[in-house]
Amino acid sequence: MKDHAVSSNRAIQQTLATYGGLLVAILALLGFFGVFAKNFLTATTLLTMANSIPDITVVAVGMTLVLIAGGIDLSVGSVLALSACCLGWLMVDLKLPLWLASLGAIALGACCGGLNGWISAAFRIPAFIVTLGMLEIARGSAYWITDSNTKYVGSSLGWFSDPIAPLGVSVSFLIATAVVLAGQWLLHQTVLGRTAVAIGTNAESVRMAGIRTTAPMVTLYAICGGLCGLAGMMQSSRLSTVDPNSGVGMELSAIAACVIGGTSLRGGQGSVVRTFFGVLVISILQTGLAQLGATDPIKRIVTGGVIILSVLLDSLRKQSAIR
Amino acid sequence: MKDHAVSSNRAIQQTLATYGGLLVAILALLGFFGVFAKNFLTATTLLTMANSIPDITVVAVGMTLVLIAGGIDLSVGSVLALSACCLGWLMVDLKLPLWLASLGAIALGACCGGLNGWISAAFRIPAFIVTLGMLEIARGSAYWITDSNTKYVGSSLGWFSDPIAPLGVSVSFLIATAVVLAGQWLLHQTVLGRTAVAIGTNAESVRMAGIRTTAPMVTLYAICGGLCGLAGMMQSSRLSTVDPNSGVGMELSAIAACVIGGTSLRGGQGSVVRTFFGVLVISILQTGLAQLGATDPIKRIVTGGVIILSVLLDSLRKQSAIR
Amino acid sequence: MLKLDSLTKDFATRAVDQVSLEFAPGQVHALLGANGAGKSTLCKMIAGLILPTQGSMVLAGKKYSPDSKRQAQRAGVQIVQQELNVLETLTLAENLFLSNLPNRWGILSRRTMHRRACEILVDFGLGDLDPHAPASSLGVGQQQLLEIAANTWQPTQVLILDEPTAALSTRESQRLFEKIHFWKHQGVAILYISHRLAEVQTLADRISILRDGRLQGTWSRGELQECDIVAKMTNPAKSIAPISSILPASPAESSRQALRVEQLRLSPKVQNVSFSLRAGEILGVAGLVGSGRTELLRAIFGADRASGGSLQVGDKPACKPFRNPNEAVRAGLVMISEDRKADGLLLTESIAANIQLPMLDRPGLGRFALARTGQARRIAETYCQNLAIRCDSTDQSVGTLSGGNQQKVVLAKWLERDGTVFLMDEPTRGIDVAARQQVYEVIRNLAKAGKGILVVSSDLEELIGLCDSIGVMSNGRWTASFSGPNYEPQAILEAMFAGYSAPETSTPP
Amino acid sequence: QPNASNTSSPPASPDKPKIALVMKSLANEFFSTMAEGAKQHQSQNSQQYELVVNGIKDERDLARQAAIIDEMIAAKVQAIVVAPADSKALVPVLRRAKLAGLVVVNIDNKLDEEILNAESLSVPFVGPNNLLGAKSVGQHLANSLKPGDQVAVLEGIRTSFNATQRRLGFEQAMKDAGMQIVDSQSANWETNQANTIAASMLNAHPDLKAILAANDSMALGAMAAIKAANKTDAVQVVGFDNISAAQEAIRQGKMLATADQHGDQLAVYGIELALKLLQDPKSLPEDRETPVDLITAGSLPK
Ligand SMILES: Nc1ncnc2c1ncn2[C@@H]1O[C@H](COP(=O)(O)OP(=O)(O)OP(=O)(O)O)[C@@H](O)[C@H]1O
Ligand SMILES: Nc1ncnc2c1ncn2[C@@H]1O[C@H](COP(=O)(O)OP(=O)(O)OP(=O)(O)O)[C@@H](O)[C@H]1O
Ligand SMILES: [Mg+2]
Ligand SMILES: [Mg+2]
Repeated sequence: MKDHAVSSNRAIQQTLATYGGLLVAILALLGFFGVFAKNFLTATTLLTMANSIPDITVVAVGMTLVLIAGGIDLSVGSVLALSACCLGWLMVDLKLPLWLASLGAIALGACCGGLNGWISAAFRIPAFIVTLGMLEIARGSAYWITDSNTKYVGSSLGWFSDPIAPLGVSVSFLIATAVVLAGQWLLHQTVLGRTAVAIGTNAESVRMAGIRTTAPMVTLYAICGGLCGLAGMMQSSRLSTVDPNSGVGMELSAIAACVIGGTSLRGGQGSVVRTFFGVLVISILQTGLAQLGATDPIKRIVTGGVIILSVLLDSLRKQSAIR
Repeated sequence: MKDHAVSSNRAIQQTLATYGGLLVAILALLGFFGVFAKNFLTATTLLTMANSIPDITVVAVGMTLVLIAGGIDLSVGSVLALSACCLGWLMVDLKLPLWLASLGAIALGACCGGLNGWISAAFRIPAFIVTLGMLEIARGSAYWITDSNTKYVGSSLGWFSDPIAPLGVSVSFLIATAVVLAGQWLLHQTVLGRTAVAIGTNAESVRMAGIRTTAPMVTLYAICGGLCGLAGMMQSSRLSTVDPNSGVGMELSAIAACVIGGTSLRGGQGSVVRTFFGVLVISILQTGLAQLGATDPIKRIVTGGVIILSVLLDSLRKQSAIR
Repeated sequence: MLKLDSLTKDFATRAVDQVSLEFAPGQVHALLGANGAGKSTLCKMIAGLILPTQGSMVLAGKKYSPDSKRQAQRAGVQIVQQELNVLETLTLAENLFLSNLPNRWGILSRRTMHRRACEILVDFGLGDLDPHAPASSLGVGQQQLLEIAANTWQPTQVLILDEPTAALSTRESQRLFEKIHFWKHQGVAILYISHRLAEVQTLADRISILRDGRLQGTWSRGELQECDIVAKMTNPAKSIAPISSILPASPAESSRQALRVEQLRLSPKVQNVSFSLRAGEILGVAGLVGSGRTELLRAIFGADRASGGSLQVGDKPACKPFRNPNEAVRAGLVMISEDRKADGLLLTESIAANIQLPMLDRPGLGRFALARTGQARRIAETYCQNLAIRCDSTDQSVGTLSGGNQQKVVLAKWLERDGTVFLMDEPTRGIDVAARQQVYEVIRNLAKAGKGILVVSSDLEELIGLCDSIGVMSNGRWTASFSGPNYEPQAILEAMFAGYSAPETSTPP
Repeated sequence: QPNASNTSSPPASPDKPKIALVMKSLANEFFSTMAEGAKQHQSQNSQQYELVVNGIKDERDLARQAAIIDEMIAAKVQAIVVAPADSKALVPVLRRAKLAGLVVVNIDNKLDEEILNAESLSVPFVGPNNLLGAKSVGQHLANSLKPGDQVAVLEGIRTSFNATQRRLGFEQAMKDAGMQIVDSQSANWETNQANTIAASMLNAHPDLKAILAANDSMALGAMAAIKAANKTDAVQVVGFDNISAAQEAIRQGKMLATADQHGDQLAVYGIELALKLLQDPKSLPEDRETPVDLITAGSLPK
């Protein structure tokens, strides 16, 4: 009995050690805006926030997987836009049924991602440059298939992002949560996940151990691309529109969420759940500042400051814990 | 005599091996656009191009130094804008003499850079996140000091970017060339440069060799920041305006130039001169596509493709050289 | 079983030159040679890690030309490489099974993995470690054992062990030898590389010697004496006195203190260690793998922040332990670290740049001062000659040197930097017999010049031969001190185990 | 409907409505002027209403603008005055605002009629006619050119409605006056990109007589390119928006004309309409076209 209590106590401590810094940051932000912004700490605001983060959450999960394996994907925003535009084209112009169109969009995202992974892994080219190229290519293609126009897709996708009556959260949000959990599971409980961590730690050693690295990298990038496609669907359904300009700059927000969550850009370290907390930090900050009606300069300065501070605090906490 | 010939022959071979791939890419692009774009291979066009690249060149040199030391600076574009705005404010509002205002702008850039370096090195925080924060902070500050207004500074700075009569190139271009050479010299001949390479290769080994890593990193980031300030001056003088929105997305172009030039994002490897060639690749591409009057989708798809291809070819060439 | 036919590998120069060899099942075949002779290169070709330039191989009657380690593994050839490849973010269990994670449909079977990992760890004498612990918590010796375990738990036909004992102490080596006997009886052909001739003599059924990439011949057990082997390895032939005979000239007479350590603590692995080191003295530190010797040195050097205690360097007043290596180096300490790959070398940089590294932060040298690379190159050339570093030029990147030569670069780097106290963690790790003598010579000369020298080594014979006195670490405590030149190895061994047999009772002095 | 929203609003200020002004990028001078005008109006009428101003980082970030509107609904404002970053994508979220009982007024960039119909929504619009504004700028330019002269257009971000309107306005004016448009590329509203593209245009078409830029920032970039090519007297530039830097350039004779949409008043008109609708929910909302004035050296105060 006593043993059990001790071990659960230890589990709590460990959880606190893992998530503590981030939870404190999130609570501090909530508290701050709760005090200074009217109507911030209300169910409506929190639900609104919940329903507006699925897309970035899903993208950040994909990014986490890629970062942990020592890669990076700068093309997430463009691939999101391309998938969304493809979805619009399939639904509106080709009049395909929704499920087929969605499948097509996600598959297109996965292909873009897989291509990223294949080129960078098979030819040993820095992922940064490959995905930067893909950023341009996918964005260009998105303009091309939509003729640089936003396209109205109507409400056929609406159910995807409309709040479910009794819960208040949308299907998208539930899916995003599922993706987070699945991502964490993938990372810890599957061969692919452990291989990803290994490759991120030291790709050369992994090759020395006789393990092929190309196939897992392609799979991981394809997952990331597919998740961008899913995020594109989520965004389109929320706006009832597909927009070739969507997701501009998303790569930086996604990476910021990952790094705030403690994922290392050198690979080998990271956690999907913590990335989710990183997303929360960023979106609480955005929403709070918007509700305060802060001016643009202040918004940006504060955002920058909080990003640095949250990581700084976490690092100081860890250093003091070591001593 | 013969010995001499052999050794100079070897030097040529080595130069070709180092710069060959890039030179081929540049010539191919020039050839292509020369054939397909009207008036492309003319002195005017080439000089126009030369006079429009100083700012990105200078920024890319700073970025190369930081990347080689294993860091990264995402804030270059914002710091450029902030310095430019500060310059405008000092010159127009405070009516300071040009040299003092320029000094102030460059110093401000160096401070921003130094701060980046200090926070990331002293607290061991990923440079990515620190400079991402600085990106937001500097941009916000730029809006703040200009009230989000573009400011016309007239021709008081004009001499800086006007073509010098007999040469056809501007003072800016000459300065940029000097910066490239100085950067290469710094990297190879000075203690700071060697330390930077060492830190980028294996920071732990450097620390265990009893060498301080914080001070050199701060210096390098400060140099990068100062160069952004200089680039800000160049851009303002070229456009006769200071614009808080200038330099958006510049970090990606600068990094792309570095990587096309063979600088490794993992640190420890790179060359300033090759970065300059990387800048040339990108700017020839941009100018050529604009002269062809290509549409935006095509521009982006081609740019992405060429970025990937140029690195791919270089990598294939190297791999075949090894075998 | 495995036949090599004129196997050749060219880098900038020829590393392996037309080697034809045959390995028989159930035999231990030792491969000897000086540093850079091409042993590791030959092994890498057999294990599919690099492609031969020429030549062919036949395995069990079939043509065998692996182009990846994976293929070699499938064919039944396993290698434990000289350089460690442990992935520090993964757990011990995951490292063990990395190439073959137990799974169903891609989902890990953690319980199976854990159970089998426990068995294997116990089997390799790592039973007290938690298979869930991250590999980053292991010292180099333990990592070496883990690496051996990871590559040998699967049944194989041919097993290559490239200097497996370089970082192991007596107890662990002994256990490894038992395993080798076991594999031998299972009919595994074992290719064994080591610079410790004594263990080769007892273990090997056959001995092949390489020199400058060429095979000098193959002999059976007992055909060669130690001195013959050394003569065949080196060029021009050198004769080597056994370590035991190269005793210190005389215990240093100086009473000047070089370093005094008081109650140094680095939880959890170093507990209240105190000792002092005189100028001109060579003090050895013996201990088992994991006894905390490396941690002791790191704490003294400021590489890890000590949690308590004090230090006194020379006749300066006692001070708090250093907070970083920079302070230590400024105070006159230098440290040759154990893990050259992780924190000793810049692998992609040139030999010259590596030797120059510690000189980049001398006081009085401005940041924009010229780096004087030409001078660095000349200095490097001198060391290449003095320490017999085998290289094409001083511009060759250190990562392409052989293991032993890399270690010599580490030595050269600190000799050039110079200091008053030398901390050396396994200074001869991977260095061949002949060069080892040179290194001893160098160490002895340093002592003569009045430096204080602290040597950690897992090779007890080496310590006994080299040191003026020996301290023993056991389980994080300084359990005994002995003074030379006449040591009782048995007493030292007992002291090495003391901290484990009587936990928490023996308080440090 | 408005009643419902009133009861759910905080009782502390039951009669002082809160209006949210949701803009495009506040980083753009035009919109920051707009916000400034609105804030001034609020401070003069501070007993009448409260104001929250929000913008997005980048004019392309539709998702964020939609999210801001959702957040404003959650923050329980009574009215939203919005300058949509996209004329289609914002309709669904504005419908949500309507359903929540908010008054919605559309300014600057008109929402797409078709989609408003599809979503069965009516939103009053207050704003300028960009097409006519651009046309008048083009006509003024044409006065100083000869028919058959070569001109080039720098377009804004192609997806933006205003960009299209301005381009069409320029094109109509040029066609009417018989000019020849030899090149038309998008410089994404940016000065530096406009500079690169304009320089290329000048090289590719040495006989170019004028560049029509869809906003003043791009016009500044084009001016710099012209100066660098030493063609200051040969090539004319016109812009749109009347930002202060452009005024300076027009005074110095480096730029021919621009158009003023009275940004500072635009938001105020929208707010006034919203206040009217709040007070009298039954009144029929009406679209209102705001003036666009041609600005030339003559019309600027010295
Ligand atoms: N990748 C490489 N590029 C160039 N030269 C190499 C490379 N790898 C090995 N060499 C050279 O090949 C030679 C043989 O090296 P090898 O590692 O096989 O020596 P070794 O016999 O294992 O020595 P040691 O006992 O020190 O481990 C050395 O001179 C080394 O410098
Ligand atoms: N970073 C670390 N965190 C926690 N424990 C560590 C760390 N590094 C090493 N240890 C522990 O310290 C102990 C000593 O390590 P190590 O094996 O290096 O000791 P050693 O006496 O130097 O032995 P050897 O040099 O033979 O390997 C090990 O048991 C290891 O678990
Ligand atoms: Mg070797
Ligand atoms: Mg050790």
